[in-house]
Amino acid sequence: MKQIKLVSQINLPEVYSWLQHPEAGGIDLFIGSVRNHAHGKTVVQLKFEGYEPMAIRQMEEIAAEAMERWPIKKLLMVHVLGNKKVGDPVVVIGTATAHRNDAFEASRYLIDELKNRVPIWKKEYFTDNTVWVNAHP
Amino acid sequence: MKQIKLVSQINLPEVYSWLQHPEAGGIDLFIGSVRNHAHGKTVVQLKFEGYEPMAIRQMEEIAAEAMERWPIKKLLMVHVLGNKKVGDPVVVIGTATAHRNDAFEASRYLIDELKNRVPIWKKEYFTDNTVWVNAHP
Amino acid sequence: MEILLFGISKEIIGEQILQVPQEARITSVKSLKQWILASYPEMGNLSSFAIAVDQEYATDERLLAENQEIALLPPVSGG
Amino acid sequence: MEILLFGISKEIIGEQILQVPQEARITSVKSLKQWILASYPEMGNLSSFAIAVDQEYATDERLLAENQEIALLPPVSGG
Repeated sequence: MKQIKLVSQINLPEVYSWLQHPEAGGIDLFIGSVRNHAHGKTVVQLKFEGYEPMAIRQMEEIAAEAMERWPIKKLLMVHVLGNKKVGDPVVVIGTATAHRNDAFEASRYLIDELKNRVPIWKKEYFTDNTVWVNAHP
Repeated sequence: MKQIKLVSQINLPEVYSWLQHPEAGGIDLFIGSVRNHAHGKTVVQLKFEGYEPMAIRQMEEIAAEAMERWPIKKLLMVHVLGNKKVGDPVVVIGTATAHRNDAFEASRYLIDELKNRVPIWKKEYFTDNTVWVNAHP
Repeated sequence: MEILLFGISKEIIGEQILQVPQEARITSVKSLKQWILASYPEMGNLSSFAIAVDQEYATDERLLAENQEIALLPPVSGG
Repeated sequence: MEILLFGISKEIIGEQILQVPQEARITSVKSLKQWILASYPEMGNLSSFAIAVDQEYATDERLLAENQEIALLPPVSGG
């Protein structure tokens, strides 16, 4: 079973309760947030923009790849869109598997591929200006 | 910073909020629970017993090893003791790091070593009898 | 031909949607990329950009036709 | 000499704490393990067991003395 969505806010207790499965001995949750500085400057706010239908399709594809490689009971990928404060959770990846190593490996694959392929863009607001992350070499 | 403890019940929102750190871009949480069957039989209840002071010492040692190997901003290891129902979280490992791969690797090390070395014993109550897990070959 | 824009490409091009004139005679992803770089040289400062056709990443060889949903994707930075 | 018991070893030995008589002349972890196996043969059915001295795992060569906290640890199964 999988749950893939774009939301304005991440609800962790809901995430954990959805991931529970009677045959899963381990749940791995990866929660990404944004650090308070980048390039030596202070980030004051953030905005995530997505190409929503394609982002969902890419997340579905990545999830399908993971479910082919690892015996996953439950898989969750949730990303936020919109304005966020530093420290807010912006992405959560969750996998429930019978054996814990599968959960670690699958979650790592899911977050790595999400960062590589899912069309979502982060804009960082520094005290002096704004920057679209990754845009420049 | 690290938090290591034995508790009667795991509180996940508290765990997550303790793990937040302004310089951490990623938090990996591993949550272990007990499956509803083992050896083809149905587990109805569980009990965890610990050699408490030594369990804490072992967890502290494992945590110190991990903090030497990976740049960890926050590290948490919490294990329950006492009676539990199938599906209840029984152990939670959490790491907050600047870079996500460190969090995945450190969490995996922590749970693997906890399962190897920390003096805690699980008793499974089946419908027909009880078994101390791992006791027999 | 209309191209959906996201992130920094909206700022560089100054539009939400890029209208590519028929005279540009775009037939493939490759020719679209070349036209974009010629028309908006600042796009060349990006580390890279991709084209999506019907919500999937498209290779340079992909031919473009009517009724496709085409998007210009600057380097992603989710997560 | 008193040995703290945990898990299945409490059930096999039938006590919370195992009293080892002075006559057993236990001087090392190795001799303690041998005495336990001789006195409670069912302990030999365990896949293994460890001895902790002062809350640390002890090797077979470790010498035992007065005032140490000694514990018998069946195979752990936390997590």
